[in-house]
Amino acid sequence: MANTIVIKLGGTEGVDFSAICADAAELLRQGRQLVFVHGGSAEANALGQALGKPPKFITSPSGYTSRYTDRQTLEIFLMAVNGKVNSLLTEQLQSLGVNAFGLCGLDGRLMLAARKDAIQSIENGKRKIIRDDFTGKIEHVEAGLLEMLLAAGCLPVIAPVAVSAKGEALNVDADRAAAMVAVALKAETLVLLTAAPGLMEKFPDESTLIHTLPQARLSAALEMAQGRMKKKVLGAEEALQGGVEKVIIADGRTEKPISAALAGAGTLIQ
Amino acid sequence: MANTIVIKLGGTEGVDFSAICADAAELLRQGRQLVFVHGGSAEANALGQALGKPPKFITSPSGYTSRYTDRQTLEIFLMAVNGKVNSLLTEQLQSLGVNAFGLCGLDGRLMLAARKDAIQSIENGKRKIIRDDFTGKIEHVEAGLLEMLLAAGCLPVIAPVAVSAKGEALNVDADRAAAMVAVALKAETLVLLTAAPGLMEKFPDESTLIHTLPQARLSAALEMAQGRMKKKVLGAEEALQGGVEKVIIADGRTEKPISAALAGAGTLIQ
Amino acid sequence: MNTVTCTECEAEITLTDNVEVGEIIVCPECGVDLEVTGLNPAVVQLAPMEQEDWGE
Amino acid sequence: MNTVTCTECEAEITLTDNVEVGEIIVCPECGVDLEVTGLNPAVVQLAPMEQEDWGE
Ligand SMILES: [Zn+2]
Ligand SMILES: [Zn+2]
Repeated sequence: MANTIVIKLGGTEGVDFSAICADAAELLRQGRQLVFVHGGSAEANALGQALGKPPKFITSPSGYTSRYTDRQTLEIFLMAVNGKVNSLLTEQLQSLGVNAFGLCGLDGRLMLAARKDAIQSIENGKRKIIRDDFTGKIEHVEAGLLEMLLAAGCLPVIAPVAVSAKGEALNVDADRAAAMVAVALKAETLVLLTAAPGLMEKFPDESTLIHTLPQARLSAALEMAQGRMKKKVLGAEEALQGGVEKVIIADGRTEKPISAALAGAGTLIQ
Repeated sequence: MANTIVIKLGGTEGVDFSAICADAAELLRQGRQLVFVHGGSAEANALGQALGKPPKFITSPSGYTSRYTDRQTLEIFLMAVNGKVNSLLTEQLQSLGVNAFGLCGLDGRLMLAARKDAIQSIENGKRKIIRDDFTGKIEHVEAGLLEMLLAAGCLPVIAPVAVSAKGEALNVDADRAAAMVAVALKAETLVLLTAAPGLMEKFPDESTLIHTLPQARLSAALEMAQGRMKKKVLGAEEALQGGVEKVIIADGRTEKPISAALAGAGTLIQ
Repeated sequence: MNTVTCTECEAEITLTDNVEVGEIIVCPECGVDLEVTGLNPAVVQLAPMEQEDWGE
Repeated sequence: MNTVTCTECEAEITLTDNVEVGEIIVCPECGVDLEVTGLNPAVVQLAPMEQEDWGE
């Protein structure tokens, strides 16, 4: 839908959820159609710590770092992401008079993902394969469900959980989930809110903020991006390739973060 | 909808979720329309214990015992009930090929409740009022949302969380939530699955199982019922008064608990 | 010494020194339950009725 | 002593005594990565490719 804006809210990187929610309420009054996708890895890590099950990261032989999501970690992830972040965000929007509707990829098979079949790790100098990992890569988003909720006057609030072909719950990356949702809805704009003013030429020097980036330069930007920003650039690339008109990576710590992004703040990629 | 059956699944009272899910899959193949409502107080208590915030119960001057749900307890309740019980039940149904859709009363304002404004308690011999309690009594169920999900081929799985007029999340009783859902949907049957064979004349003597109970005898049954069973009888009364044809209180620990209840097991109230 | 006026019968009630906000006192004249909602100055209102448990 | 056959080049490979299920060995003939999926009897299969992180 040409009028639709998909907004990804970062976890707890200093991003101001209440400012984002208030801004969303205003944009809805102006007739915009919004969909939220949120993260939650920081909340999941904190809950895991509190329950004596700290997050486990695995570095592969060639240097990729993966969060290892075994069954117990998956259940903690579901409690933190579906039960805390999603429910509290939905509550916050409801208290502002916005008819939010929280859901995740399990619900009505909203987001179908391929389960990662193996992780390589190094233990005591040996290369080993770990197979009980519950992470996935989204392959299909059931746009009809979201369109049904939008038509019912709801603002869908989506948690980064998908369902496998076998019906298992999977931890998925929220930036890339937001990109896949934007593509499925044929959204006009994807806004990735984060705790930085946008993409920077020389991170973390904010004076090197990139204001506009043509799609053709994305692969160069991917080389340049640091840490979590890499996933945002990947998400931006997937969204544009899938037909989304523009992607904005913008600051989620400001007064009216969505409106500011739409008015030109952050990095516009198209 | 005349064909609809609302099923309440008890928390962790020995009720066999996998048998219930398998039975539901079979009933759906036979053309039945189902809605699940689940509990979760035991899961919430366990999570609270693990996080150093054990459940707090308050006894009022005249002897009512209430679970005290302050803000922190509410957040633990949301994690346990929305994030764990609801997500895992939805996952289990999805893995059986049932297109389950998990939601709670916050989502699209599915269940609107009055927030309890005060609890009376006795502390050091003084009678006191506690006002930061987040429990509620359901006043409205938005049937249209459930009908929309049913029409989309989904099995709604509802967590016992409602929204207040101000948009706050509230802990609500699952038996009575199930009754309100059944009334709103004009369901034919409400099945309350529990860890007992049904209502007993002399609890816990199972040989005194009551097979049928006319609606007129419900107030007498309410006097007789013990503990949690009181809420089920209250729920049954609310459902019948609201136009549900029959309520069955039946054993959730058996092979095919729903089919058995429909075939005459448990206590039939009508 | 804190005094309050009963909201039901307008009796003057003297509060004890150790009274707390949130405490329920009984009016000695009419017997109604009053909730102490403030102490400086002292304020009372009709106490909410007792209710059964609503939550899960 | 456990021996296995490379699934790619059919070379006979002798496993060391301390080999574990899940371990990746490299075929000395063709250089492919093989995952040990069983030990009694010893079985290997082509190891899955390394992948970037997928989760949140
Ligand atoms: Zn008085
Ligand atoms: Zn070989």
